[in-house]
Amino acid sequence: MKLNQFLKVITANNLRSGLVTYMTDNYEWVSNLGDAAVITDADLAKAGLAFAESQSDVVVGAYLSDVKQDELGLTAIHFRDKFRSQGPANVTNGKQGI
Amino acid sequence: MSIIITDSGFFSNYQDAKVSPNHPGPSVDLKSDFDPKDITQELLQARCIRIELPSFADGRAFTLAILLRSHGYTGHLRAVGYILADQYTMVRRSGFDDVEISEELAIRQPKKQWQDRADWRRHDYQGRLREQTL
Amino acid sequence: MTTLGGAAGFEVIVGGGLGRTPMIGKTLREFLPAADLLPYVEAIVSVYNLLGRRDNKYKARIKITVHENGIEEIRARVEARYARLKTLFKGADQQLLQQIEAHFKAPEFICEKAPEFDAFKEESPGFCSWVDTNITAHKAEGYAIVSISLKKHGDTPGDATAAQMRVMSELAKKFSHDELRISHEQNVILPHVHRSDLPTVYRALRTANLATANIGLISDIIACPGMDYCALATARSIPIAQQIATRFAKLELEHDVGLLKLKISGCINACGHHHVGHIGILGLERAGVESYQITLGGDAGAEAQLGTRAGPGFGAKDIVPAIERLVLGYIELRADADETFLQSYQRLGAAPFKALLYPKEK
Amino acid sequence: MYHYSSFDQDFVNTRVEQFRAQVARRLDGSLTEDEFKPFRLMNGLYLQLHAYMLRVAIPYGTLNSRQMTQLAMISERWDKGYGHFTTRQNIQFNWPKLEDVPNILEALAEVEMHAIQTSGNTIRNITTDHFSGAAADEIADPRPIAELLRQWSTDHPEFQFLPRKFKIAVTGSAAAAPSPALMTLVCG
Repeated sequence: MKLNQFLKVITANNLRSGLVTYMTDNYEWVSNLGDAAVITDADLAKAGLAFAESQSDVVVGAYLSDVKQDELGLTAIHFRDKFRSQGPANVTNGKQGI
Repeated sequence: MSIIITDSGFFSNYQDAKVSPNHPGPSVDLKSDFDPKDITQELLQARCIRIELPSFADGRAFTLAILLRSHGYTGHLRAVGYILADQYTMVRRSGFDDVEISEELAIRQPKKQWQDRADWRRHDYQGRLREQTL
Repeated sequence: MTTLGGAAGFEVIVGGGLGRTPMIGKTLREFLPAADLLPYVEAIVSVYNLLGRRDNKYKARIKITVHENGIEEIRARVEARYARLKTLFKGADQQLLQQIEAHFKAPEFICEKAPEFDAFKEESPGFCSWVDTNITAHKAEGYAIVSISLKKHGDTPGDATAAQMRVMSELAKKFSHDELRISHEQNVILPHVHRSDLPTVYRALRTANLATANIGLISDIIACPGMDYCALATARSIPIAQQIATRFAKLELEHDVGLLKLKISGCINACGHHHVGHIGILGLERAGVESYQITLGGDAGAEAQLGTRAGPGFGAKDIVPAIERLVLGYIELRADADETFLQSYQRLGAAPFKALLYPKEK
Repeated sequence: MYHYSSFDQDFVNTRVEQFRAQVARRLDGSLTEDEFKPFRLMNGLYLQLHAYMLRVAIPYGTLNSRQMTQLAMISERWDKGYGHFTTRQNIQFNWPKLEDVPNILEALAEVEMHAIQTSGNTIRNITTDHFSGAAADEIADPRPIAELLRQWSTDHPEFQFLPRKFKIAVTGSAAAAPSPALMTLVCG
């Protein structure tokens, strides 16, 4: 499935809470995929990931995740990343309802 | 420059074990993939045997130290390389006399972290099970 | 020589294990005297520590070490190491064992004939089927072993709420000599319940949604957390287990189907033990979507048997209908109502069951 | 039901404080994630898809009512009010926070429980038949042997960094044992 457009977000798990988190435009971390920075350039993605990996006192296991933009907004392309953004299916208190 | 760590703390200019009558052999360095079949009488005469841990997550050196002691080696036994303070108890219990790490690694692992584990005979389930009586 | 309350020693088996390359263990030693347990096990792990592969974590488990070096080579090294280690154990371990055994003295059982609670049976038909499936014979007369099912249809297999844990704790204190067990199939056990207390225990369990009478049935599914929780998973397991259980609850066929171990793993590490399920389901990723392969004929009993793959995987929407075709088809194929799914499979072989799963190819 | 000796209790209490210090060293940066990970795993703490997961040992699957009640409290106080019982006779909490784990381990130690070696490349929780000591066809209760093996394998200096995890099971029931007078010891 060739990506016509290069669209990625930077995601990781928060070191203290372990919860899924996404990097924003101003290099902060949020829990909602919808608020993540959408990166359209490979070099920018590389630089952003390097920055995320340097923040080892904030996040763990940062990686680039493919996303697509459509009328539903921002959604992850791989089903694993979709589940990560939605939370487990069997817990009624929803996505990381803390 | 490397740091030698013993029960009593950090030493940067530690004199290696002096030659003693029953250990006339030279100091020997072993890698973690050393095959116990190669434990010879000559090796057991070594003044000091240094076993290298390429990574703290590679636990073969602990078995090698135990085997050397079990074959009767009474010389100086040193664990060298990538070792963390949290491993000091298991290093000493496996028969090593002390630890040698780089200065750089020692910076991230100040003396206190090693001293916290210098009392390595306490809480020793395995030692307790090998006694004559409980 | 100390005996273990009746057993003289051990048969030592090594190298068994499920996971990505499942293997049946091999006998390392036919007989190990009870007193030599610790030096011998220490010898096994010590040999493994040097011999096990550290270049590839998928080939590092001892079952691969045994497979690659051969059981004879392993035995020679273990016996040599054991000979040296044996001299280091001078008796304290056996003394400790005796002290430990005192902690496990059986509770005082009040062994007198238990009532057949016929009256209660009429009043509560649910109680009858619960006694059929969730009660196991106890060694003391008048007692029973109660299996509490954590597999209520539609729930997450193996999960219990805090409230349910407190109910189980209370029941253990009052009716099971203050003892509970966790089973290998994600259920909880009250090991020593006097039969006269069964109705009271059943009623208490029912109020806490813990009285599902399905131990050993198709809805008593072992499922690993899968991709809902596990970082290593390649597909989800929990929703599949929930859908299969609710489907068969609707069909009201479980008790008729009888003993059927269905186990689901969300990746090839096989934490759901799918290889030894009568029916196993393995969740993988194929072409960017979840795909579920079915294995048949596995058995975790004494004659351990690894299941064989039935054919290509099913999509997330097709796996439950496939299981339904398979089980309904079994009911037609079985010799009589007492022949379990596994027995039918062993009698008939894979072909008729594959035909049920892949009707087009018949 | 095995009850801790003072030796066992001192060991578990010390181990909790050791892990508390390891968490502090990870947070202050003196331990990298790669260095912290094995020690986190050896104390039962995984990082899963959505959150950390703490796997608590239930040795040979045996619990008393006080311990089960404590697990209920833990699930409410530090998790989302539920626990997951596993096929290897453990219980897993799915949403603990890294900084709370030392306190959770302390609460477990209060009722003679722990999460030591439920993960990591070391000898794991020893499992036995879940009907041990009760089953009609059992020749001998293997749980005392499992407890002896648990103590022997706890913090064994030679076996904390094995090539991979090592699992031991002991069965005593006639159904599994090939000949009546033997127990079966399975190493995998």
